[in-house]
Amino acid sequence: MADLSIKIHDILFKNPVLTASGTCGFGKEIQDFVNLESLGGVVMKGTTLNPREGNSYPRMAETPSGMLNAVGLQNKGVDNFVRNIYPGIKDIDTHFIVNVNGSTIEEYIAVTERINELEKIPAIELNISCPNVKEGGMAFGVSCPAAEAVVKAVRKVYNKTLIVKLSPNITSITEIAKVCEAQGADSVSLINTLLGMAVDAEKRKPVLSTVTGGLSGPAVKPIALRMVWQVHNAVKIPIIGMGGIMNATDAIEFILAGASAVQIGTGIFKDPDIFEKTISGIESYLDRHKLHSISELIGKLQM
Amino acid sequence: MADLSIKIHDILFKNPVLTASGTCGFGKEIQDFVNLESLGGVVMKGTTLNPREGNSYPRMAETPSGMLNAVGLQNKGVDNFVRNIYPGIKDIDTHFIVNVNGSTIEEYIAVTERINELEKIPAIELNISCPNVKEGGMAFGVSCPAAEAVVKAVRKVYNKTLIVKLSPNITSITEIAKVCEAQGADSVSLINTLLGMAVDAEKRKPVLSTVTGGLSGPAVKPIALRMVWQVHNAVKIPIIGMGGIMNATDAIEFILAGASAVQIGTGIFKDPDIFEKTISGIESYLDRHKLHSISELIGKLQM
Amino acid sequence: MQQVAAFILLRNILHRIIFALKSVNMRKTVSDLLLIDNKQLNKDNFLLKLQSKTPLSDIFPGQFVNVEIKKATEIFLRRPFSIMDVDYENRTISLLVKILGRGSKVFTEYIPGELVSVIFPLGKPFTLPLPNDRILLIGGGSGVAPMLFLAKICGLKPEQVHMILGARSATDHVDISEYEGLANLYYATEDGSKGEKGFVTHHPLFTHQLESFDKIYTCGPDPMMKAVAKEAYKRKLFCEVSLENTMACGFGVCLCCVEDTKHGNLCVCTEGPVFNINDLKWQI
Amino acid sequence: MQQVAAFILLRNILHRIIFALKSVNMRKTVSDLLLIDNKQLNKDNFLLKLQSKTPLSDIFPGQFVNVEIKKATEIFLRRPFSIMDVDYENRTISLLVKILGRGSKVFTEYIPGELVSVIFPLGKPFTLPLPNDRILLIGGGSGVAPMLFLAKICGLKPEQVHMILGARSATDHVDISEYEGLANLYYATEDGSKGEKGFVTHHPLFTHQLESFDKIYTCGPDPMMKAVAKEAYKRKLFCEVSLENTMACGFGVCLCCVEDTKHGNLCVCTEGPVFNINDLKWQI
Ligand SMILES: Cc1cc2nc3c(=O)[nH]c(=O)nc-3n(C[C@H](O)[C@H](O)[C@H](O)COP(=O)(O)OP(=O)(O)OC[C@H]3O[C@@H](n4cnc5c(N)ncnc54)[C@H](O)[C@@H]3O)c2cc1C
Ligand SMILES: Cc1cc2nc3c(=O)[nH]c(=O)nc-3n(C[C@H](O)[C@H](O)[C@H](O)COP(=O)(O)OP(=O)(O)OC[C@H]3O[C@@H](n4cnc5c(N)ncnc54)[C@H](O)[C@@H]3O)c2cc1C
Ligand SMILES: Cc1cc2nc3c(=O)[nH]c(=O)nc-3n(C[C@H](O)[C@H](O)[C@H](O)COP(=O)(O)O)c2cc1C
Ligand SMILES: Cc1cc2nc3c(=O)[nH]c(=O)nc-3n(C[C@H](O)[C@H](O)[C@H](O)COP(=O)(O)O)c2cc1C
Ligand code: FES
Ligand code: FES
Repeated sequence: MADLSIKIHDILFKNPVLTASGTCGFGKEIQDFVNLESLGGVVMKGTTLNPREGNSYPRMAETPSGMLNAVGLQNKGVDNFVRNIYPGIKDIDTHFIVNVNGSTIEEYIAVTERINELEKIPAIELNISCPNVKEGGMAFGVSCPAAEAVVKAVRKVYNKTLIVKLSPNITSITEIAKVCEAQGADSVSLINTLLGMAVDAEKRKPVLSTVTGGLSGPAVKPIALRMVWQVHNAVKIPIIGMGGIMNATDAIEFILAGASAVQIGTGIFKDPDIFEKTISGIESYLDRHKLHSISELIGKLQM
Repeated sequence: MADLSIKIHDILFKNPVLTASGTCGFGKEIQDFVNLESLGGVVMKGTTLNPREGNSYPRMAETPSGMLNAVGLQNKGVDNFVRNIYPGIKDIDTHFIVNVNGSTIEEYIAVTERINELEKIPAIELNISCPNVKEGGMAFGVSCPAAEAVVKAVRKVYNKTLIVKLSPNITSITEIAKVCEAQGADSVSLINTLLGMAVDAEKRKPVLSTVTGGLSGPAVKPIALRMVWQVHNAVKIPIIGMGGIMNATDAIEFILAGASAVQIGTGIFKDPDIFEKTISGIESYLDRHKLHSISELIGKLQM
Repeated sequence: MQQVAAFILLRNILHRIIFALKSVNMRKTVSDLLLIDNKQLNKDNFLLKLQSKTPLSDIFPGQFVNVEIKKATEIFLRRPFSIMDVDYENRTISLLVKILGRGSKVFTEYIPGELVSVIFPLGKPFTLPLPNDRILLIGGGSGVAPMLFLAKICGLKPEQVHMILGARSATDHVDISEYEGLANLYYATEDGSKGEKGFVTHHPLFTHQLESFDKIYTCGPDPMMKAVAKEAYKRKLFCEVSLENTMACGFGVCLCCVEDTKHGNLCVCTEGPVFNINDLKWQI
Repeated sequence: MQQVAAFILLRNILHRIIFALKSVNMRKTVSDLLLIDNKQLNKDNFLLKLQSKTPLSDIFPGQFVNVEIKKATEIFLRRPFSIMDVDYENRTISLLVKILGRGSKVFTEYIPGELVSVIFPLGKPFTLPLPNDRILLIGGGSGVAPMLFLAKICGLKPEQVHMILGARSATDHVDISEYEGLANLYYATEDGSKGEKGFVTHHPLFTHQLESFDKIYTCGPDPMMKAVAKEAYKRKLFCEVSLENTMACGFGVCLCCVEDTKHGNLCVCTEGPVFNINDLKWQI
């Protein structure tokens, strides 16, 4: 049986399949469907310094093979995470990763410092790509100087694994990836959602309260694959790929394009069994192709 | 019965529905299905100075609610157009628009000058956004100085209606749109295809001979709508919107977001009757909503 | 009949105990259910019956399912529907599906024998009435589904249960004669073609006797529920409504379905769909 | 039988005249055809019969249809299939559909009575043989479909028509007994379970008698067609192949289906799918 484990910096993941931030809560919420210990890891809902109510309803629009969301980082703040959520997850045998957000560099630093204290959180995913907040978020992810500043600042206060989550709403994603690498990021994850919009023709109104929202799901997969492949050719740090993964075949496509691990987000809304199916599907793919480990696939696209 | 006509610069279109470049040949190819004279206009296949063979097969990959193409501007060159195609279309009662391409500014100018001589071509669509050619193409559409240079140069030699076709593979589409407006473009059309990629997991190879290709179809509609809306809020010149339009409702969504006209591309591959259905659908929408003309809808999204 | 009523009462009490013990933590599952019946009730409404291979867990009125509609090119997300009835013995659940758009349309075209992927049971149910309560159920459109389910398993005597059903016209009402023994049924139609003319809130039972009820439950179009809530709130009556905010996941992870409540943005799929009107920001 | 043959010959001659007159400019249409039959032939192959409301235009072997497969969430483009047979009287066309991926799978699950949107007739057909030609037809997999159609309407006497059908194993061969009177049929299977063991190009008729044929036609997997083309080319024999490049539109506007020929990139959907091997860059 093939070895599904992979390494991102100094963390060994059982398998390359993680939950994507904002789509599986803090893990506990999906326990009815998913044995959390069978996952490579759980990237939790975006966390900010202070509690946030997020944007007004409606926050969601279905689109062809995808959806727009405009949740806007609704969460109870990092204190609540440390006090009420961390104790409940710290003994579960998988890697829990905190998705760190902020409106200012100071906020990113403050959240990171709180998380740094938590023994059982081996990594943070620095979200510089949320398209659904007025301040911060994506603004940091679509400008090289801004990305440089925030990654540098966070790197200074964080000595565990630092993953930076990149925005696809950009002319050249490789430039941002290179900046993150240069500032000491241990890994980049991509893609966050694409800025999109939905219109209700009958009501002649935008569907979302915020007009625009973030596009995810299979619709974005070709764009995500292209970006993973581009970044793979541009940096040496490991890549965590995502965007529209619905099954093991999709996951393999990302790994071939250069991802060491993948995250699944929107897919769970359609099929809560998606993690189990994807992990076992990757296993049988490896067996069928007579491969001994995932590493034999990473970036191994034949040109 | 409502008035479907719209104006782009000094051209009056019977209705706001045009074919998108590269998806309906030069018009003649779809005559079995479509009465060309019922269309607002026909934007023809991308034309270059010299004949081009385009990229190697495979050039196409189906994706969720969309497709990737890597045709790469296969065409017989502007001379062939002038000699063999123009005579066959010039007496058809609709507006034929040439999609002008080049690897260098000189090539853009040379093609434009040839087209300028043709009495019955009222407009060109300057394609600075083709993602499938090695030189030129999108390179002009994702950098403000490059876009500025090519639009300026072409504007100098062309005094009919100049439409510039924008690329979505960019951080801020409004900046490019503003540059085009400042250089005298009469209209902008958007979006061209999004750079994407498809992987064949079984063969462990890219599906396309060119690795990456251009994504079109319903999958991109949310992104296209967002960009049309952004550009509508940034420039005063009329916008021609496109990207995933499959029916009248989709077309209305673009018009509400700010497009004066729309183009349909990939949609015809699925349904060759799409033009007829879309035009009559827009008509009944106007009637049902008791509107007298399209202009009452353009950009009229209630916020 | 009396035996049946006694049985229902017993089951209801049992349910209430189980429910309290589990504190609404019934395990959600995703499973392929077999469509065993699909009956068109009127122009837009269909009754679909789905059968599980395995025994059903306890299900309460107000809870819902989230259904994958695979057979249509253009549907991406699942579609939520309230549970209208449960038959534990035959392991079936019934749904009342009204054609609203593309997804509901295609779902009503499914043929018995086909498998449907369903996530259930989802959401928090209505608070069950106390044995001596006099209750008023108000259903509009497909909102009658959870009302009928509640009438059926609330365990009260028929004279304690009053139900007003609203629709645009007589032909929009579905046939619910099988519920006649369980409650006092009243109708309202906008065109007056069945029962009282006007909205449910124009029905004399509502306008004149509202305060005679201990609990009011409602499900239907937003304007209807808001009108009901307003009157109940004014009179400080117990009133629960079942919301239908659009959903992506249906099980509490996407945070898309939120309602702005007095306790902040709460997920309708997990904190609801049933809310006590005192928690909402509706009344003004 | 003789009458039938005479009739076919006549129709064939007529077709050839019409064909020449129209210079392959038969009008393409998109229409909803009624699926009237769907028969499973073996594990992966199905025979689907579609009926048109209006009379069919003339259709020739090698031409194809482009089918919309609406009933599956994940299919976006149409799928092309060769026309295997035409019944002008009953206005039906038959398709031989082999399950390859998602689209073909869902298509074979369609139930008689359903409507299918079809664009047809598409593409340039095989060159019909001359009255005295001795022809060899070589079909592999679903490539037998246009071969059978050609055998049926070529108007030659059965002794002039020889057909080798290749498959992996006997169980992959579809039953074509109804064609027995029209041609000499030979089989090849990779495992030897029916006819000669090996590929079609290992069949004695191919290895020893190839030069006795005036025209060779082939449709099937690329490696098979390439092997056939190579031998025919070496011997300067007339040989046409039918390509199956992936398509987006199927009617010549997207330029996605091109084959790199001696005349540059040509669209398989309009300049093909049938090509004379002399025009291709295959032989080396
Ligand atoms: C908890 C819950 C229980 C429900 N119970 C039932 C039930 O028992 N029976 C029943 O028939 N329906 C029920 N619904 C509503 C049902 O989910 C929608 O009718 C269905 O999702 C519409 O899908 P569609 O694809 O047909 O419509 P779409 O094509 O997606 O939409 C058509 C139009 O309706 C609007 N729309 C879609 N869904 C909603 C919604 N939830 N609220 C308001 N507007 C909407 C869209 O914006 C659009 O304008 C319930 C919804 C929820 C959240
Ligand atoms: C002119 C023409 C005539 C055809 N006639 C027939 C016919 O009579 N009967 C029949 O069964 N099939 C025929 N085919 C092939 C048929 O179109 C494909 O089998 C079908 O499109 C596959 O769709 P799918 O969704 O099942 O496979 P997908 O899920 O799209 O693909 C499954 C796998 O097959 C590959 N694939 C898909 N289509 C092709 C192709 N055209 N060539 C090579 N690889 C491909 C894909 O890359 C993928 O790896 C014909 C094709 C053409 C172009
Ligand atoms: C409802 C929703 C909420 C999300 N919230 C977050 C978030 O809090 N932080 C973050 O980094 N990404 C967030 N994302 C983005 C996802 O993590 C992921 O990057 C994106 O959805 C693409 O993957 P997918 O197509 O598999 O969903 C969210 C996505 C969705 C759909
Ligand atoms: C096969 C194909 C070929 C195309 N060729 C061109 C082209 O030559 N010039 C151009 O400006 N756009 C070209 N496009 C882009 C379309 O004109 C259009 O901008 C894009 O496809 C989005 O619209 P749609 O989703 O309706 O197809 C092409 C698109 C496709 C699918
Ligand atoms: S629908 Fe996802 S949280 Fe309610
Ligand atoms: S498939 Fe579009 S040109 Fe051939």
